This record gives sequence, structure tokens and C-alpha cells, in this order.
Amino acid sequence: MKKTLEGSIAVAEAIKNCEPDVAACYPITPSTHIGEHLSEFFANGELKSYVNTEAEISSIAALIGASAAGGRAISVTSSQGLAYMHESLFCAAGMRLPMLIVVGNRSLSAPLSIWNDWQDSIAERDSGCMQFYAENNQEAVDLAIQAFKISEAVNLPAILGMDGFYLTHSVEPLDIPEITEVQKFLPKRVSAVKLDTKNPLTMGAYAFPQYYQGFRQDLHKDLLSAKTTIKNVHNEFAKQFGRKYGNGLIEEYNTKDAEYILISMGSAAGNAKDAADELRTAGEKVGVLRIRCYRPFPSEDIAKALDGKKGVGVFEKAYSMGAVPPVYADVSEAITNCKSRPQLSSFVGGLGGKDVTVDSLKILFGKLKKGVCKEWV
Amino acid sequence: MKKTLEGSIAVAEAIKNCEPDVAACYPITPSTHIGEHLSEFFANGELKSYVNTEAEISSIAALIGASAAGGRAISVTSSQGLAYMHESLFCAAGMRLPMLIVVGNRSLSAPLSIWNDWQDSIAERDSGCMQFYAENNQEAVDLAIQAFKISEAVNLPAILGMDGFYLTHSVEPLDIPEITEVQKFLPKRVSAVKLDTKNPLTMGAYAFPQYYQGFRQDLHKDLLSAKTTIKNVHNEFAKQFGRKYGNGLIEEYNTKDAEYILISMGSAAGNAKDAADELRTAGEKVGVLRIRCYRPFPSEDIAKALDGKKGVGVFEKAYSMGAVPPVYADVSEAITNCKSRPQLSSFVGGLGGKDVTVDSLKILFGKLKKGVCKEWV
Amino acid sequence: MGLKGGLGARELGGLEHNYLLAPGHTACAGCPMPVIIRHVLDVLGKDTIVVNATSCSEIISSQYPRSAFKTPYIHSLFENTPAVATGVVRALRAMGNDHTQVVIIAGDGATYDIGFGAMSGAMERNEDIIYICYDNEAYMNTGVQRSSATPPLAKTTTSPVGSKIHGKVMPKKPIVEICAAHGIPYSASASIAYLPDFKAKLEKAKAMKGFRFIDVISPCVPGWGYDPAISIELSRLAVETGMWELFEIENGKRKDTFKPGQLKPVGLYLKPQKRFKHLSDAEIAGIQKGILERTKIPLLKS
Amino acid sequence: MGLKGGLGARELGGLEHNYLLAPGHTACAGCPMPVIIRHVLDVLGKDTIVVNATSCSEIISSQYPRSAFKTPYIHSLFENTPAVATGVVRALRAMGNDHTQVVIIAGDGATYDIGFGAMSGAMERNEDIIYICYDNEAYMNTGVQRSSATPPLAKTTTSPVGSKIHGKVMPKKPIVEICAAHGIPYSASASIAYLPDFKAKLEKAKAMKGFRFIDVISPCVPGWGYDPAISIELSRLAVETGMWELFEIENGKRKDTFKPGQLKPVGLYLKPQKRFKHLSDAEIAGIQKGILERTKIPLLKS
Amino acid sequence: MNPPNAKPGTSVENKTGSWRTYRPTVDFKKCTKCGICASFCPEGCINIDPKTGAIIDYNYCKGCGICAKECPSKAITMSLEVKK
Amino acid sequence: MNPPNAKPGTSVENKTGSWRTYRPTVDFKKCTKCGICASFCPEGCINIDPKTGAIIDYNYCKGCGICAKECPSKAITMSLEVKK
Amino acid sequence: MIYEVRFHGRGGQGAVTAANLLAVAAGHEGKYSRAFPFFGVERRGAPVQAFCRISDKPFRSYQNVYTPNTVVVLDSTLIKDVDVLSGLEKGGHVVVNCHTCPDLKSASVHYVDATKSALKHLKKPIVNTAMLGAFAKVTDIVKLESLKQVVKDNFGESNVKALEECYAEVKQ
Amino acid sequence: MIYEVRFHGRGGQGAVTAANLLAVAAGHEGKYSRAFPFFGVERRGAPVQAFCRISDKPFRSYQNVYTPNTVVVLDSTLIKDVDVLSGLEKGGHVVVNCHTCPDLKSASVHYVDATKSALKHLKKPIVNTAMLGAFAKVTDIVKLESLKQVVKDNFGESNVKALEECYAEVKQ
Ligand SMILES: Cc1ncc(C[n+]2csc(CCOP(=O)(O)OP(=O)(O)O)c2C)c(N)n1
Ligand SMILES: Cc1ncc(C[n+]2csc(CCOP(=O)(O)OP(=O)(O)O)c2C)c(N)n1
Ligand code: SF4
Ligand code: SF4
Ligand code: SF4
Ligand code: SF4
Ligand code: SF4
Ligand code: SF4
Ligand SMILES: [Mg+2]
Ligand SMILES: [Mg+2]
Repeated sequence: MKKTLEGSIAVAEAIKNCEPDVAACYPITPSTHIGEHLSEFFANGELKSYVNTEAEISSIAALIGASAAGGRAISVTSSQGLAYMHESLFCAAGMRLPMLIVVGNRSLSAPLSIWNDWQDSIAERDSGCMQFYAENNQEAVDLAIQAFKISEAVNLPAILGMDGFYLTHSVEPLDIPEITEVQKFLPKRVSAVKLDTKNPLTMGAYAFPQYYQGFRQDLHKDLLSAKTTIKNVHNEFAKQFGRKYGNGLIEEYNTKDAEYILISMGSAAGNAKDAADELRTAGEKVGVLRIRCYRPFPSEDIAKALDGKKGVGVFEKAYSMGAVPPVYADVSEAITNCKSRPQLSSFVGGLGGKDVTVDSLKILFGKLKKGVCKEWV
Repeated sequence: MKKTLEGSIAVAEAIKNCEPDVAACYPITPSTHIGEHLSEFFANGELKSYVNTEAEISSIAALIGASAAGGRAISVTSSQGLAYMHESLFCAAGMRLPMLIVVGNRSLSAPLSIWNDWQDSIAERDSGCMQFYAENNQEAVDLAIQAFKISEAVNLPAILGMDGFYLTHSVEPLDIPEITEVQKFLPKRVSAVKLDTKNPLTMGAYAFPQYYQGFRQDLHKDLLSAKTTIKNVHNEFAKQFGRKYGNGLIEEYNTKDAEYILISMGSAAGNAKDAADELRTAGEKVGVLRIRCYRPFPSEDIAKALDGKKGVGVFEKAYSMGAVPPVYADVSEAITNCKSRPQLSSFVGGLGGKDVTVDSLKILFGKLKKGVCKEWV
Repeated sequence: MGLKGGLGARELGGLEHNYLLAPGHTACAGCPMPVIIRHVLDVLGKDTIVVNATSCSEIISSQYPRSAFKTPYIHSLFENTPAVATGVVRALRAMGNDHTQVVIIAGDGATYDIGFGAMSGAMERNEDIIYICYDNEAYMNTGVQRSSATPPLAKTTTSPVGSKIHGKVMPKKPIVEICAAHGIPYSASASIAYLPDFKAKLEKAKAMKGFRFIDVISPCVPGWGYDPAISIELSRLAVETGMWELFEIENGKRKDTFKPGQLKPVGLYLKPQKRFKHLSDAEIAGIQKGILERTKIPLLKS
Repeated sequence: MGLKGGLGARELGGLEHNYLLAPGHTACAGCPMPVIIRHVLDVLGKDTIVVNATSCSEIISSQYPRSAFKTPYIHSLFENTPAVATGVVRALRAMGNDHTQVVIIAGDGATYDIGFGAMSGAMERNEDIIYICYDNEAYMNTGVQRSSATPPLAKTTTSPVGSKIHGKVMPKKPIVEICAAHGIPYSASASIAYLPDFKAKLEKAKAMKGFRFIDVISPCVPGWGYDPAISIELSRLAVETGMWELFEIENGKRKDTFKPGQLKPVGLYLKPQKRFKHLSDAEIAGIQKGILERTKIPLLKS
Repeated sequence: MNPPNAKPGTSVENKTGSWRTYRPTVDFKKCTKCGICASFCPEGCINIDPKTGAIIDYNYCKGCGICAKECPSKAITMSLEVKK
Repeated sequence: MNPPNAKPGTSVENKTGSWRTYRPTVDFKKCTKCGICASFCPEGCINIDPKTGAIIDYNYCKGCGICAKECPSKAITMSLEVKK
Repeated sequence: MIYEVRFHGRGGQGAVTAANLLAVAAGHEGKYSRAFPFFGVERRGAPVQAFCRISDKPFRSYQNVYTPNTVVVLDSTLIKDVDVLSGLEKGGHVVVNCHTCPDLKSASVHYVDATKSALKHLKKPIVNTAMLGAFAKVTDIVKLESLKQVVKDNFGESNVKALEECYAEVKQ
Repeated sequence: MIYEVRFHGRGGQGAVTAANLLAVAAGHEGKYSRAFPFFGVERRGAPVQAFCRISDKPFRSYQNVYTPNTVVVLDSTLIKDVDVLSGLEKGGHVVVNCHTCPDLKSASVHYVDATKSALKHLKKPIVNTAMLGAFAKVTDIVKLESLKQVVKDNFGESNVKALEECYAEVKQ
């Protein structure tokens, strides 16, 4: 049954239905509402534990502790808050601790801006955490539930990106899986590797040079093979709940016969689909490839989808200052081995809340036809 | 006149001769010795101010304050310490504040490791800070002096990477420019944009969506044009002090007639030169391209140097977990427009102190001949 | 009596012009925080640099390309002001400026919580900084979440009133005492309704060197939920009911700078505020009892 | 007298076997920190989870693939232990475990400095944690840098002895008092040389709920520069000379748990330590004077 | 270089008077020129004219009512702003 | 999955006895079995045998000399370790 | 077709809530809807915008509303600072809280004294629910009953009264 | 040719300093040199390695020393835990702190009781400067005088005495 409610509340309800053991949050716009609702569930006895931390670095530390103790752990943050977790994200991933961090994506200071872009989570792409970006609030709800399951299956943290304000503050009719259904999909977390006085273990040992690289290599390998887990969990979810998002890693929208393709993530990808629809009506062979899972990066799926296309553009809300945009760079590398490598363009926009309109995206498709283009839009 | 001393001490002396107004440091292996020596200079009245901060996030905050007040500001850190500055690095760059952060490059936890790789600074590549990597201690000394000048010319923070232990702890004969010479090269900082009660100004205002992206775009543009400044300052330095490092951005070593090229940074590049020398003696046409300035990324210089080569490999001590290695990705994108794009291989190694030997690098040249290769070594 | 809360006309002379905080800031109608800032800058004067933490005070004052501050001002992050101020003052002194005051203006969230690590460090180093916390007892800029400054039982969006929990659980963090325990030269509390007292504290702090801290109660119209006209009145009632004590600590010695002879019933303070609307009579009585025990001042006979 | 520093044979019974900290750890010869940890775990027992901050105690105990800890143990970062412990204990309780003790073991750097923000937060929330700081008065793991716990005038690599500055400038941060000012149920200091006192404090803390803090002096062989044999002796002399007081604070009330009748001259404590070698007689006399004023205990007549 | 800096005191360009729902009016007959209203006005938009009394700059007055509440002489009254 | 975890108590594999420069020797005639040495030994490598007295496990003893210093009966003496 | 509404108001007047309530009401009718705000500095009195889209079919867009079918202005003083008519479809409705007809060059201007209703029924100038009444009268995109129900569920009877009053009194 | 030396010692014995002093002495002679440690857990008693390269010509390498020309062992008990001879060039020297000849299968083993000299002259078992004396005798890569000078500058006369004693007493 659908309820009309704010994306943040919907995600909070989904999280509640996943029955986490510990939620630890610190307020920051635009993700605050999620934490607020979790704290309300706690005040009503519907959530086991809610920690009002004194800073985000302690939120993630609490998650590290809770996950190490075998619990299901969740935090919510944005922007400066995620940045404040930077050191801890590498650590949580390296310690192989499952947890979910919902990020209401927002730009990074300076200048301070409370509005949406992806720089906050994109800047954590090396960390070993998985990264998902929801196109809409229904997907955010569904991803929250999937992300717990994936994270606990592969023993790595998951970041779930929701476009700040666009998703977090939108009120719309949404379907929130019932707790009984969620329980079937996502059983209680069982972990053999945990802090347990009956079965002691030392977690977080340090590694001499003869060991360190091996740990990193393993982490990378496990992240790569998480792609299979992500697809499987996505399929399971689709089977039980009837909602599907591409193949779990990417979503192809009218790409099969398309000559020109725009790649994007999050809500911008939805707007790109609208743009593509309008152009299709006008007879243009255009499509959209949405990256749903940014880490691990689905390079094979992307290369396959793009092989032989005439022109491809990546539209993203982030930059690697003094170099090239991150998603574009990843895609560029992924398609090196295409039999017929498409011409690849890069568009950066929507930073700090600059609204990404369907019209502006239509223009980008036009640019693809004219050859390679690298632009701020 | 050469003195035989530890790299850390040499760099501390060079910094002292740059007469910073504020040094703010927090200890962390392997960069601690630099801060220790700065504090000693302070105790002897040879340094104006030294702040023993209670954490790295406060070291960089003190630099933000000192630089905003018009002062010359320096900090020293590594690994977890740099990671703890993550949020602040974006902020310092966005606020356009010159400062120098010397990083004794070390791997990131978990697992904890005090040994060298580049993950700490590489993970800050989006931040808007410049990044330099010294091949040897003489270059580290020279770069410290150049970095202040560049940073204050382009109004952006500079990170100077020294391979932890390899550089920071090596004792060797080094030439440390005299203070009088340094004063000629690097005059007192003069800044019109500063906190001044005679001429008040509001720094760090926040930006609505109509402004934010413009600031980011400007920052990116300024970083790109910093390449010219970096080259110029490097040339000036060479003229005055007689030491030159490639063109300031990259250094080409026997690349002109080379068929196979290994790209690297820091001390690994020196070892790669040794490997190339040995292979040259055996008649192989191999060369080394060293990236001295990683941000801004010298894509044009790199593309020019690599165009038409048969095989190129990037050896780096960092990874973007679940995707591809960062320097490799940047190079891969940079050479897209080569008239004749070389085959590009990626090697990752030296993580967490795994020693990068000349022999192991010789093997990599061998691999380049066999085609594209992506390996942990 | 021409005085309300000890405020006399005489003390106000000369304040009317050239405020160092300009109008046109975007605080909610009735927010007393700009009043606090204005009086701080009035005492400290033009030779002052403001270091501001992310907060209401920042958002309402420095939206590009405009600013309400007329003194030099810097904002960078939420949690780092004590260290930024350290850098500012160290650089000034290094460059030969030994006169400019560096003042931090920060909310209770920055002060009690996320910035407290940096603050503790700056206090330990006894940096030459004046620290003003306008204490609106919650994270207002992000929409009224609990901070360590939130009084017990108060309702915020993260200390909600539910079936199991009835508002904030923990007591208010005794920040003035904690700072004093650091051994800093001056730590005090203040209320804008007691302006001469507040200004005397500012003057005293101004005349000292080292780390000086003043925590000023700062009611918040939407956050506390009250009619904007009573912002000052609430700042006064807080003192008159004993909810907020006016004192200073020097060399480990606490001195009450103003102590009501008799306390007004705390209900007078609580009732106009939505954040306390859910309190039962028993809870109010409990608060009243706590105040009487803590302050040892008798309740006003009515 | 069979007792040294109040230590009797009786109290030691049953300690010899099955220590929860195994030998083979890699602390410097003579380091008293493993002794402290052993006795902590001895009192707390097997139903204890250790949360450790980056430090000497971590480096000497948990080098992959080996560990000296026999209880469950977690180390993640330097600055976050109070919050990690928060997560551990919250998860345990959420999963129905209401008995396991969560104990933090951290150095003074983690406690007084970089981790103090997180610690202050955990104290404010009154998390159910026992916090043991082994206080070697500097950052030892990174090679003896100054911390807020370093005593005034002591030489470290970042409070060096130079022509302008003569060792550490600031006083030692009064951490036990600052923690007590947070209103936590228990805050105390201890010395391993006074083992019955230390163990009594541990037992007391164990019987309580909420945030409990004990700061234990922990001499460091290379950091303080002394003959390893006298680690315990220094822990004793610190108390006997009044450099280190043994006390506890409950409900804001301080109680001295051991007070020497007469103080030994502080030189006895300072002289064997290289970190104080540069002190002039006048400086030592100054320290002595400070102790006598602070403790109000007479100096031993010799 | 384009740092996100702002010019001091330029907030005066924000005419926050438009935010007002209620409008304060000073009764000069009652005003004793004590300055209390000016001292507490959050907008700093009251000036005490030594001749007439409290003068409110309606360009900035947000209509909070503090002046009226704090005036010891009850010289200020609040009334619904007439919006156009 | 390969987390950087370690097995509890496995540090016993580090035979830190080789670190020793000085070697403690217990004089059982003087030893009163009071246990003080055991209590303060940083390595936890002294056991009190109820019959003989303090027994030192030289596999771990680093030769710090604390036991000798703290022994109230002066039953322990330190001598230079003979290294092979 | 997607019906688009833009609300202009000031912090504290409830423009964001108005858009949300409208989306909820549409949801109750089985429609697809989405409301979201553009937050500036969210302070009492500062200008605020909120958007609402309503459609019979699912839609994707999360972009701001640039070409509204109807504009609702909760505070007439905004008219001189903000271009409230920006992008309004030809002949689209403007509903303004004003006691006299506002000075707007638009085909279809409606106005109602919502402040009066709010002060009367709620004792405070929060006009969002009142203005939804006027909106319901002027457009037929959601039913009056749905709006009344949603307002009642969320804010109670007195708000419904304000709504009804403005439904009855809106002029054009 | 680059001359490579590897030092094995324990924390507190000064192996790292020995390598550094050697590099400084070589520097004084106008040679190119570089010393650097491999730090493990830098604790008193724990095994430590340090490297030194010396050459007449500039060199680049910052890699560890794997094929030393000479190995210096500051603590003979390390021999059973660590493969001190690893990579030693054929006929390369090993100089060991030991009072009897150590059990090492190597062409050129030298030993000296540096602990004795250190305890005698320095009153503590810090054997690094003493061992440099033995090293100087066994190899001729740097002059005894340079080493004595550097040791004197850094640690004073008593260390020079220990150095001289071991120079005189080293056996093979
Ligand atoms: C690291 C970080 N976390 C969270 C935020 C979001 N944030 C900005 S201001 C604020 C609340 C400020 O509260 P307080 O200091 O009490 O000031 P107030 O807004 O109440 O005036 C928060 C949570 C941030 N900017 N940075
Ligand atoms: C964020 C961060 N900064 C710095 C370090 C480096 N570091 C590790 S341990 C340590 C010193 C620890 O000092 P203390 O807590 O007193 O413990 P001790 O080593 O003295 O036992 C430092 C500075 C780190 N690991 N992480
Ligand atoms: S939210 Fe509260 S503190 Fe912030 S400006 Fe409004 S009244 Fe002031
Ligand atoms: S350095 Fe000090 S604290 Fe660390 S292990 Fe050695 S003696 Fe103990
Ligand atoms: S407070 Fe009243 S009497 Fe005083 S100046 Fe203002 S209006 Fe006049
Ligand atoms: S109503 Fe408020 S803003 Fe207006 S003049 Fe009075 S105090 Fe100032
Ligand atoms: S301290 Fe001395 S007497 Fe006591 S058990 Fe040990 S050796 Fe025996
Ligand atoms: S010398 Fe030290 S390590 Fe050895 S047994 Fe005695 S106390 Fe233990
Ligand atoms: Mg606040
Ligand atoms: Mg310490």
C-alpha cells in the first residue's frame, strides 16, 4: 500500500523495518530528517538504540563498534559530515565491517552550500565502501533494504546516496515494504567474526609490509566480486517485492538501438530519461545509461552497453579539481577495450544545487552529435 | 655547501629558511621528525610560532586562520593525519588560502601500517590542493621552497609528498639553500585579501545555487593555469639555485627514443630510472616519465610525451578500491587524444611499505612488451 | 523602577549608531542572537576579528555576496573555530600585531559538542582568544536537534516526545564549569537581559589575556516555540526562575554576579515555550525542586 | 615493613596464572603499561571487551597475525575509542547482553588530546564504559612528543629545551577534574605502585554503571629516560613526592584515597629522569613549592 | 582568483522590512528616549532621536515586537502590517 | 573475506627472552613467595611455585630488572646475559 | 499531463507544508504526485518556494517547477521582490493572499485575505491551510474533500475552518 | 660501485644511528651516501635493521639493501631469529658483537665484544659507536678518522674510546 510521505521519512521507515541494532546520527542538512525520524522511532520503542553523537566521526565510530559487536548498524549524513568520516570509512572497509551510511548528497565547502551534488560521496570512492545512488525515492527505500543485505553478505560498508532535497525532501506516494516482508528478505545479522567474550578475537590488528598489500588486494577482490552479490540481491528483491532497477549495477534505458547515450546517476538520470523520451519522440536514437552502483564500478557492464555507440556523454555532479571529472574518468577507462570505442564527452553540472533540467540535458544530447565535448553545464 | 642529514631535518631547515609565520603540527609517523625540528627552531627563537595542536584537524584549521590573516603557514602530517584533514582541505582550497602541507606519505588504515604508499594524499586528489611528489630528499628540500612560492602565487594550498621512511628517514648529503638566498627567491608574503581590521572583509561566505558552481569552476580553472606558474617558479629556482627537475610538472628520462615507458612518482620513479638504465645497457629502448606534479594533472605534457610509444605502464602505490588505480586512470584519460595511443598497463604495488625494488621494476618493463597488463606487483 | 533585569538607561547611551553588525541580516524576526553579537562587538570594538562557526549566526550573516559583519570575519567549518582562531591570533602576533582581539562566535552545538575537542585543545594551550557561545540550547540551523546544551526534558527533533521517552534524557552539560576546570583565566555565563552584567563580563574578558569563555543564553523563536516579542523576556525569566545562573569563574573560584533574592516559579519560564509543552505538572515540579536544591534560593511567595 | 607503597602480599594472591594479557607482547623492557592492563583485566574478568586506541599499548599487543589480548579486542583509530566503545556497548545491550563490560584502554594522547572530543561526547551521554588512561605523559608511540598530560618543564621532542624555551610551557591538563566536571559517576587517578588502591578503584568502577574514568600514571623507559628497573619505583615516588595525587571524584566530591603524611623531596622523582635533566635548581625548587602549595602536605624532614 | 568572500556590512541591501507581519509604532508622547528598545532590537534598526524619541527604520524592522514588549513606558504598539 | 584480525593470546609465539641484556636470578633461599615480583613483572612471566618460590620464564623475560628492584627480600639479582 | 504548482511564501507561513499537503491529498486520490521545496535560508520571514507536481500517470522529474500551471502566493509583499509569475502558463492561475486585488498582469488573478482567516481561526498568521482552500476553489486538480481530510489529519479542525473560509471567499 | 652495508640490531642499541653516522662520515669525505632504517615496532629490544649506501658517484636508489657488501650485527642473539647473512655478497664481511666467534657460515666473520666496551666506556649497553670501530677496521670504505670525528661531534669522547677499543680488538 502506498503512502504519500517525504523521501527521508520513507527511508527512515524502511530502515526501521530492517531492525537495526544501533543507529548513530548527527544532524546535517539535507539528510537530518532521516535521523530525526529514527530518533522518534526510538522514543516510541520501535528502534533498539539511537545514539545522538557529538560529531559524525563518532557516528561512524559507533557503527564500527556496533558492527564489530555483531550488530546491524546505520548512520545518516551529508557533505561535511561524510567528509568528517573520511578516515573512518577507509578503516571500516579495511576492517571488513558491514554497515549502512545513508548520504543525502550535498556539495562540499568552501563555499558552504547546503544543496545537492555528489562531491561528498564521490570523494570517498577509494575507501573500499560500496556506493549506490538512487534515482528516486522508491529506489532509495528499496536500496536501503538491499544495501543492508549486500553489506552483510560481503562484509563491507555501503553508502546509499540520495540527492539532497530532490530526494530527501520530496513528498510523494511510496510503497514501504512491511516489516514482516523485510524480515523474510533480510534475516537477523549473523556474524561469526565478532567481539564475543565466549569466543575472543582481536580485531583491527596492524600489518607489517609483508602483510599489508595482501589485505588491500583482498579487499579490492572482494569488492569486485560484490558485483555478483549486488545483482543477486537485486534479483531476489525484485522477485519478492516486484520492483527492479536495471540489472542492479546499471540500468539501461533505450540503449539497445541508441546511437547516443548519456550516462548519469541519481535523480539526474531520471531527468535524462525524460530528455531522451522527448528526443525519441522527435525521432532521435538516444538512450540513457544509469550507474546505480558506482563502487564497485561496473566497468564490464558499461563497456558492453557502450560498445559501438557513436557518442557517449557522462553527466556528473562532481569534479576532481585540476584534473577530469571522476565518473567520466572511470567510464573513459572502462571503454578502452571496447571493440569500437565511442566518442566520449564529459559534462559537469548541478554543483551546489544548480538545477539540472530536462531541457539542459536535451542540449547535451545535441552536443554529443557534434563530437567530443568537455564542458561545465 | 652540503650537509649530511636526515631528509626530515633538511626539509625542516628549508622550511625555517622560508620564515613561516605559523607552523602547526601534530605528530604522526613517519613525518614527525619534521615537526619536531620545527619545534626545536621555535624553542631557539628561529621560528616565529609553533602550535602543538591537539589533532590534525586543528593543525589545518590553524593554517586556515593563519593564512587568512595573511601569514605564511605550514603543517606536516601523514596518513591518518592527512585523512583527518580531508574536510578541511576542500575548505582551505575553496577559500583560496595558500599554505604548505608536507606529507610523509604513508598507507591508510585498516589495517594500520606506518609504512609508505601514496593512498593518503592520492585520496585528496579532488580537493583543489596542489600535489607534488619528490623523488629524493634534495628535491623535497627544493620543492618546499618552491611550493610556498607557487601556493602564494596561485592562492591554493600545496601538498608536498615525501615517501615515508624512504625520504623522511634517509640520511644523506644535501644542499640546503641559505636563508639569504631563500629570501631573494621567496619574499615575505603580501596578501591584499586578508583579515585586517583596517580593511575589513568577510571570508568564507556561503553560496546559493546561482553562485556555487561558478566558484568551483574558477577554482578548477585556476588550478589548471597554476601549471604555468609551477613551471615558471621551477625555472626561476633552477636559475637561482642550479637544480632542475624536468619541466617542473613532469620529468622525462630517456623517453625521446624510448619504445616502452614506465610512469611513476616519488622515490619509486628514481628506482624506475635505475631499472631503465640497466635495461638500456642491455640495449632496450626504455624510459621513465616521472609525474612531479600530480594536481594539477599535467595531461597535455603526458600525452605529448607518450604519443606514439608502443607500451606504457603506470606504477603506483595507491588504489581506488573496486575500480582502477587513480594515476593510471588519469593517464588513461590523458592519452585518449594521442594520435597514436600507446598500450597502457597498470601496476599497483609498494602498498603499506612493500619495498619497490629496481629488479621488480625491470620485470614491469618486460611485461609492457607483452601487451596490456593490469597487475598487483 | 526604571530597570528591567537590572538594565538602566544610562548604560545604553551611544549604542545606537554604527553597530558593527549591520541590519539586513536574515535571522528570524525576534532572534536575540544578533543582539548578543552586536553588544559583543560594541564592547570589543573595531580592532576585532570574528571567527564564526557554521550555525544560525553564520547563515544569517554571510550569504555571498553580502555580509552583516563590519569587522573582519572568517567562517570555515563547524567544528574548527578554536583552532582557526588559534591560527589567526598566532599569525597576527607573529607579524607583530599585539593588539587585535580575536573573538569566536559559535552556537552551543559547535561549543558543547562537535567543536569541543578543538576548544579543549585551545584552552589547554591558553590561546589568546575570547569565545562567545550564544546558547540557544539546540542545533537550530539544521532545524532544532538536541545538543548537549539542551535542557533535560526539552523536546527537540532528536529528543522527541514518544511513548518511551519524554524529551531530552540527559542533563545540560555544565560547560562553564568544564571550561573553568581547564584552568582558563575566565569562564562565565551571561544573559542579554542583564546587559550591564554581560557588558561588565565582556570588559573584564577584554582586559585579560588568554582563553576567555562566556556562555550567553539565546532563546530561539522557532526552536523553543514562542512569541518573538518575548525573546528578551525569556532571557530574563531564565535568570529570575533560576534556570540560568549568572556567574563567573576565575582561578577556580565561582562568583555569582547576580543572584535573585527569591525565585519566580519555573512554570513562568517553561509555559510560554512549545519545547516544554508536553511536561506534566509532576515534571515541572521536579524541575522546580531541582532548581531550589541547586540554587538554594527560596521560591517567591505569591 | 613488608609493604612498599601500600602493597601487601595478600592482595597479590591468585594473580599469577592465566593473565588476560599474554606474554610475548613487544613493549620495551620495563614498561609498566602491560602491568596496568593486566591488573585491569584481572579485576574486570573475562566478560570484558577491550577497545584500544592507537598507541604503544596497541602496537605492542596486536601485530598481525598475533595478539597479546585474550579478551575480545578492537582497535580502529587513534581519536575515536569512546565512540567505538559506545557502539559496542549499545549493540551488546540492543542484542540483549546486559553484562559484558566494555573497557577502553588508551594513552594520554588519545585521552587528553585527540580523542577528547569523542570522550566528552561519551561522558555527556554517560555511556556504560570504563575508561582507563595509562598516562605516560607524552606521545610515546611516535617517539615522545608533548601531550597535554606532559608535566610543565618536561622535555619532549616537541617541548624541547632551547635558548628561548625550557621544556613544556603549559601545566598538565587536569583531566580527572575535567571529566568529573562532566558529571560522570566516577573519575579517579591511580598508580600501579599502589596496587590495592588501584584495584579497589577498579572494583568500585566495575560495580557502577555509566561512564567511569581512571587515569593511571605509567612511566615510560625511553620517553622519560630512566633505568627500566625503576618503573614501579617511579610510580611510587610520584605519589610520595606529591607529583601524582591519588584521589577519586564521585558526585562532584573529591576524596583523597591515599595521602602521604609527609612528602619526599621532588628531586627524588625528577633526578632519575632524563626528561627533567635540564632543570635548574631554581626550577626544581619552583616545582617543589608548587607541590607544597597544592597538596598542603609538609615536606619530609630529613 | 575568486574566493567566496563578501563585503562588510553589505547586508544592508537586504530590506528585511518586507518580512514584517506586525508593525511597531512609537508614541512619542510616551517615549522617554531611554534607549532600551534600541538596545534590544534584533535588527539594530531603532535610533533614538534626542528630540523626538525612538525612530524605527522600517526598511529592516521585521516586526518582532521586542521593542514594544521591552519598552518600560509602553510607548510602542504593534499592529497588523497592511500589505500591498 | 580477510579481515586484519588476530588470534587472542598468540603473542606467546614471540619469544621476547632474546631481548634480554640482563638476566634475573632468584635466590630461593631468600624468596618468601610474596608474589610482588610476579605482580609487577611487565611480561607476566613470573610464577610463584608454592614450594620453591618465584619461577621466571626466560622465554619472555626481557631483563628489565623490576622484579629485582621490587623484591622486598632482595631475592633476585641481575647479571649480564651471556649471549651466544 | 503533469500539473505543476508553485508556492511562494515566507518562512513560517507554511509554503512547504502547503505543497506537501497538496501532494498528499493527490496521493489519497490515487494520483501520482511529488512536492518538494527550494530552501533558501530557512528563517522566519525569508522568501521560500515550494513545488508540487500532480499527474494521473507516473512521472520522473525532480527538477524545479519552471512553468507552473498555477502559482500560489502566500504573502503579497513578495510580489515586488520575486517574479512570482515567472514561467506561468498562458492563462494560468495566480492565487494571492491579499485583502485587495494585487497588482499583477495575469489573465487569471485570484485573491483572498488568508491572513485574516488564519488569525481568526488559528490565532496566528500561518496561512498555508487557508490558501489551500482558495487553491481548491480556483483549480480542480484535487478535490476539496481530499484537502480537507489531509488538513484535518495533520492540523485539526480549526485549520479546516480557515480552509473552508478561503474556499468560500476567494475572489477574482 | 655502490657499497652497501646492512646493520642488524635491537631497539636501544643504536643500529639506526650507526648507519646514519656512517653516512655522515662518508659525506664528510665528499662521498655520496644514504642511510635509512627499516623500522618495525621501534621498541627497546625489538629487532631493527638499518641500511647504508656509499658511493663515489651520485646514486638514486632508496630501496632496502638486499645484497650487502658488509653486514654489521649489533646483537649476536639475533642470529638465530634473523637471517643476517641474507644476500651478503660472496666473501662479504660480517662484523658481529660477540665475545666468542659466532656460529656463522660465512667467508669473512669478524667479532668483537662491543657490549663490554660500551659498558666500560658508556656505562650502558649501547654498542653502535663501538661497532663502527670494528667496521672501520674490517672495511676501508670510510676512514677511521672520519668516523671518530663524527662520533665525537655527536656523542663525545667516551664513545670515541669505545670505537677505538673495538677497532683495536676486533677479531676474525
Ligand atoms: C561536520 C559538520 N556536521 C554537521 C554540520 C551541519 N550543521 C551546520 S550548523 C549545525 C547546527 C549548529 O548548531 P549550533 O552550533 O547550536 O548553532 P545554531 O544553529 O543553534 O545557532 C549543524 C548540525 C556541518 N556544517 N558540519
Ligand atoms: C589521526 C592520527 N594522528 C596521529 C596518529 C599517530 N599516532 C599514533 S599513536 C600516537 C601517540 C599516542 O600517544 P598516547 O595516546 O599518549 O599513547 P602512547 O603511545 O604514549 O602509549 C600518535 C601521535 C594517528 N595514528 N592517527
Ligand atoms: S532559528 Fe532560532 S537561533 Fe536561528 S535565527 Fe531563528 S531564532 Fe535565531
Ligand atoms: S615507549 Fe614507553 S610506553 Fe611505549 S612500550 Fe616503551 S616504555 Fe612502554
Ligand atoms: S524603550 Fe520606549 S521609552 Fe525607551 S526609547 Fe524606546 S520607545 Fe522610548
Ligand atoms: S519590532 Fe522588532 S525589529 Fe521592529 S523595531 Fe521593534 S524590535 Fe526592532
Ligand atoms: S618478590 Fe622476591 S620474595 Fe616475593 S616472590 Fe618475588 S622473589 Fe620471592
Ligand atoms: S627482569 Fe623484568 S621481565 Fe624479567 S622477570 Fe624480572 S620483571 Fe619480568
Ligand atoms: Mg544552537
Ligand atoms: Mg602517552
